[in-house]
Amino acid sequence: MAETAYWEAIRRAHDEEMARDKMVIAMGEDIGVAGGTYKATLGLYDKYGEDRVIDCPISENSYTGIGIGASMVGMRPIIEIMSINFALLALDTIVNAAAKIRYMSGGQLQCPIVMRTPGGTAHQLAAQHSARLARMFMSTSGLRVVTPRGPLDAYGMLKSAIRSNDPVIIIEHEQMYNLKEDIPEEEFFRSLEGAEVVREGTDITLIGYNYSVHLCLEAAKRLEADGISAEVVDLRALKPIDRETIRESVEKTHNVLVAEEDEAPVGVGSEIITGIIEDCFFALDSQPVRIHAADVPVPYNAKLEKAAIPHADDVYQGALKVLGKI
Amino acid sequence: MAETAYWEAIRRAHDEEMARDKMVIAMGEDIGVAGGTYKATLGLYDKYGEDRVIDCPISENSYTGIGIGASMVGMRPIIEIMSINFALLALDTIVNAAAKIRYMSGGQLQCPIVMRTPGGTAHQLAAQHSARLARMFMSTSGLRVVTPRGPLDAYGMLKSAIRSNDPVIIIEHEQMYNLKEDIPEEEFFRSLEGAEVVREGTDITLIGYNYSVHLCLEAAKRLEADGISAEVVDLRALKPIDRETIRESVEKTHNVLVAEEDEAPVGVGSEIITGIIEDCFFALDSQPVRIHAADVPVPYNAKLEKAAIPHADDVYQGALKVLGKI
Amino acid sequence: MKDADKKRLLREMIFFRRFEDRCFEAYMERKIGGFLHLYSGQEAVATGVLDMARTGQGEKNDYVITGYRDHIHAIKTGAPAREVMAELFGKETGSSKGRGGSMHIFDASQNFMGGYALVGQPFPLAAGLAMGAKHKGTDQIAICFLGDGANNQGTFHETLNMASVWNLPVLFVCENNGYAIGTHIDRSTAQPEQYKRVDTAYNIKSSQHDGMNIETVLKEAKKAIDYVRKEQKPYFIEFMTYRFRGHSMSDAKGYRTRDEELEWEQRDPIKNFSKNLIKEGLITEQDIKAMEKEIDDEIENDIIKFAEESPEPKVEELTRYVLDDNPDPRWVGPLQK
Amino acid sequence: MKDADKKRLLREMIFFRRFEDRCFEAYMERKIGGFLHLYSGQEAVATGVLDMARTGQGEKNDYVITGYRDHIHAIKTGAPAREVMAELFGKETGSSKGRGGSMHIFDASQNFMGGYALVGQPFPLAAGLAMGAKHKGTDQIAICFLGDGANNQGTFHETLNMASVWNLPVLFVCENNGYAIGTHIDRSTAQPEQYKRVDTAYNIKSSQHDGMNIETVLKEAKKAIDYVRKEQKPYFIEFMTYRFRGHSMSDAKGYRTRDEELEWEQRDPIKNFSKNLIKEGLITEQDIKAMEKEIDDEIENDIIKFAEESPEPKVEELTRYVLDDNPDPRWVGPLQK
Ligand SMILES: Cc1ncc(C[n+]2csc(CCOP(=O)(O)OP(=O)(O)O)c2C)c(N)n1
Ligand SMILES: Cc1ncc(C[n+]2csc(CCOP(=O)(O)OP(=O)(O)O)c2C)c(N)n1
Ligand SMILES: [Mg+2]
Ligand SMILES: [Mg+2]
Repeated sequence: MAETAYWEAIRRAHDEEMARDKMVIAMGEDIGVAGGTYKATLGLYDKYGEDRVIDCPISENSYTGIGIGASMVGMRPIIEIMSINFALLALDTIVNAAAKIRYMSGGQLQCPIVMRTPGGTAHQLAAQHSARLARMFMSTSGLRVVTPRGPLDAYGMLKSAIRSNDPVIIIEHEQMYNLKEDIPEEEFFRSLEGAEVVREGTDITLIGYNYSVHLCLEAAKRLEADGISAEVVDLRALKPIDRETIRESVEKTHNVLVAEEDEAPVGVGSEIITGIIEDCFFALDSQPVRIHAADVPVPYNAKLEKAAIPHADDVYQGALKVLGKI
Repeated sequence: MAETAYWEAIRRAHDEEMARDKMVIAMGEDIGVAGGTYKATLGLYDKYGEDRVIDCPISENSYTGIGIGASMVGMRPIIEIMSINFALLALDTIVNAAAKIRYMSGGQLQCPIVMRTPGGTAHQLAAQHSARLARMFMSTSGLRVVTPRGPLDAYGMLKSAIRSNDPVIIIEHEQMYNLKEDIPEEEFFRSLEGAEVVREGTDITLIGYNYSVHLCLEAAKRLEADGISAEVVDLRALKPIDRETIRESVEKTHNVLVAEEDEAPVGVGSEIITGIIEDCFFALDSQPVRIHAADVPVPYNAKLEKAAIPHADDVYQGALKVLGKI
Repeated sequence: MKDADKKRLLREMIFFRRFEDRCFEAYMERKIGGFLHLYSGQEAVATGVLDMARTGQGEKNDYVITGYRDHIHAIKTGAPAREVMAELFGKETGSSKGRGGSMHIFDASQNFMGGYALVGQPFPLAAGLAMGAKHKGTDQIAICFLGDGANNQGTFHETLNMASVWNLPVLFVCENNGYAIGTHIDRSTAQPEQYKRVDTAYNIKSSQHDGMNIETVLKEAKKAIDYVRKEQKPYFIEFMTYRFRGHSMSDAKGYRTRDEELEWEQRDPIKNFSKNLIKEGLITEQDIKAMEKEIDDEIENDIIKFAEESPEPKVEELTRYVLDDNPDPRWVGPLQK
Repeated sequence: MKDADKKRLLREMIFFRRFEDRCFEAYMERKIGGFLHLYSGQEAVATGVLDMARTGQGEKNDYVITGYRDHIHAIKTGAPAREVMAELFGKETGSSKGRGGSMHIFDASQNFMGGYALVGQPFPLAAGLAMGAKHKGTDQIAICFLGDGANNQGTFHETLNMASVWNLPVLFVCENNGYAIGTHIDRSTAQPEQYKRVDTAYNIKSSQHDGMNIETVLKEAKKAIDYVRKEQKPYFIEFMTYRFRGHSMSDAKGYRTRDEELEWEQRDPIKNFSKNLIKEGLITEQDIKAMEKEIDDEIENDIIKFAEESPEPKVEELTRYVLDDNPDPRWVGPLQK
């Protein structure tokens, strides 16, 4: 085991896969000479050369499209979009091309690209740099969408994503790149499917993904102090969603809260709650609650920003509400 | 009253507003000389000239952006995107610019554009021409999203949208342009907010929007023959959603189904159901059900296509399921 | 060019014209659904360019990609015509197993990498195919056919820039037929001479030629393809052409004059090439008549028959091909602790 | 140019440099958050161009729009410097009421139409502003500042084409500082001479000039602005310049050599203009020292003080400005039967 930061985990997965298979390449803005905004490709330009660690012009739509084209003939591009906000520029080629080519061609072709991008609010980056957008990808047939909550998944899911034959969107988070965790030194993979119970509990299920798992874990600690045993489920994958694990947990705790960082309405929270209603309506002892960001563009001012996005305390309060304690 | 087709209603709204205010212009591909793919601007090029009915090159992102820029200085552009599939190319300027400029500027500027576009499956147009995508717009703060179900709203909501100071996305439907209805000959407006009970009933609430309202109405007729009284609610606006009207209806019927044409997961259906869970969980006598398209890119073959999208019969069967009759 | 080649090319072009005519009929008979964009009038371009490309070698072929007006490009690249027709009929035996339809013909076995409905979307995909070929060290090139209208998309700019900076072996073939649906190029495009948009702006070699004359197309395409393959650099070639039919089936052609149409009909690539071959004494009017008869028989008795008689996809297979059918359990199996 | 103007321009540029320096400090003191992109080194461009634009007339000003490196463009267009600083401090008195921050300065009263964080997004917005001006029949023009990196976005291509076809009065000002964050232009751009990307390709007049010399900028900008206003056509002007600081605060500048930096520092627009004015006998070293002192005092005692002392937005107003505050009830009121 070695203590590894989130960004180092991503870098390690790149490095191992590029060393193994020369069809694996990395593409993105400032990922080469500069080593990547979040250092995900640090040093790889020197190691693998400019044909495999490709600095791209500011042309998100087309370099993503070029990656997709290359993937159709066997390459395995890992495309970094510097911020999920810029991914909207590439949405046509992701949603209308990568996600549909296998289907439209009757299974003859595939687009095994990986697109990595940080989604989420950081500190006062304002409306055009604080998008979350998980919802836009998870609602597209033909994509896989995963949201590693820490270095273990950041490494293991990227490894799996590179080898998967489907287009995989990996949503990272600007506030997690320095998060550290002990991870095995030998190679391993983490499934691109399946939610995970990251904390067992009996009174209420708190469901999160990506950064919001950490809000749930923090809230769970506070709830414990109040004598409430919270189970925390990390969705891990937003497409497909592991409804089975959610159902099992809800049938155990009978109470549920979903924490998403995205602005409601229409997103992870509503989908999870609806899935629960469909799968285990009668197991519920209380009204499910979703915690989400305010329905506003994210403001610059720090206090407004804080008010716009969810925090551990919101999850904590929400859980008390579910349980009728406030 | 005059019998009017959906496309004629849109055309009439354009015409009246352009006659009234020279700041109102229309932009889009083939809308001028050719009169528009669905005839929404037929004859207006001759009447108002090429500076006000502007044929655009195939540059969705930038002509939408030009419309937005023009709207910031007082113009009122009505932008036609020929098919919602192409709107993904313009998503950056809509979501990152139009929706956020008022907020980012602290209320100094506004973007009173209207974007009209047909979303929905028609007949065998295949995966790249059958997107629905309501979900992508209704989840964006700073936008208004409306979905006229017939000529009355098509005319009245477009009139209101043009005069509204907010960016309004109007989602039409390729299968509705020839739908006819009697509408008043004198000028009128229809609100950009508010759901509408389009059929009263007592046993179950069927919720639809745009084309799916018609599926609900058809199902309601069949249910009536079975002795079941179905209320049909047309959402009309997807952003903001009128949760009050939904709540009232559900508190009356205690049973609910939502019909959306979009592929689940994550969309209108999940949002509506979650809203109901939040607003009137304890009024429910049964598990809410959502009817939606299959989670696949839309196939070309007619039978596969039929299997991929929802029909009135699915709504009918779904309602029976809600009521425990099957 | 050998005489036999001339006759073969004439036959091919006639076949392509009649194939599209038959599609028109089948559409009227409601055998074909969706949008249908026919290639009549432009045959010399795809026929000439692809005759000079590497085809007939399966996965060693050059990569070909285009828009929605794709039947002929697919067939000329190597897709069996009966499978293309079966696709239009929505059959399981179709090029794309009935999932794609007219706008989305694919034949991966021949490196025909698809028809796409989003105007401008193929530009970057094509550059990516070229990047793949180059990376693998084969000497394949990518050939990207696109219309004059498509060149106004941002992807044109972004892709040409990267193709040039990265020296990608991709040939951009602009089929300039003067219209994007009903909008004339002069009303949409600041520089209507497409080849002038790329040389200085992207440091990409480019040229413009008559696209109604198969011999010109062959000659110029050969030079361009050789350049791309040898120099491992992009090239942009523009062919001036015209579509004889409407943009798609619903098009009333109100945006262009009968005079203009007649002028271009004078330049019909098939009529003129026929005349030349007759003049050269290679073929007679009667030979051509016989050829046409033979083609019509083939279309009817083989191609249409195959399409008609083929089975439809099974509804139970609706969700097949959304994702990888058989993924490795390590990447999508149950989570290891 | 009048002597008074020269002195005024020198003072302005010094002010702009010190303003940005003070922002740097305030960022280190954590008074400013988010991303902060400073303009040091490029002052001659915005100062020169906007000095020739129509400003100081409120809503009759020319429209100005740019990217995220926008403080100086805003101030020179007419936004009060204290409001810009208050914005950076996230205050209710800020240019954008604390909602926008450094990358999103707006001052509608001066037609400063905003700074945008999405690279390339302002191109079409600028053309739209120009369309609005033209439509209203005023003789305002739109001025769009953008970097060399932005020119690789599809919006550049799409917008320049439409601006040309529709004859929109928009001046595109390319501030070519050779880098997009850490990527040198030669590694991202097939035609690094930006002005050559537009003339033939879009039929737009263009030219390239020294952006480190305020007198050159003034002269060339005047010609370009006059052309755009009079001909009601777009123009593309490129200024060669350099940023003295990193791309943003987190930038270690590892991608460029100290030699290159020193070379450009020799061309510092403020130092050289100062030298010239001293040589011309218009000003002395001491005058400049005094000027700097005065500026620093103003920044500290007026601007920073204002920013510090201003109130923050009220949290209860979080959802204000998402939509129109007071829409007509006919469009958003209860449904009429
Ligand atoms: C992104 C996008 N925008 C618009 C359309 C609608 N559309 C289909 S074909 C076409 C015209 C394309 O013209 P051109 O590229 O010249 O090709 P041609 O049809 O002449 O062969 C348009 C606008 C589309 N399919 N995709
Ligand atoms: C659409 C988009 N892609 C990428 C970025 C990240 N980014 C911010 S500034 C920048 C470089 C822009 O370079 P240039 O246009 O030359 O302007 P400069 O910073 O040199 O003034 C990049 C890539 C962004 N903000 N928006
Ligand atoms: Mg054309
Ligand atoms: Mg730059």
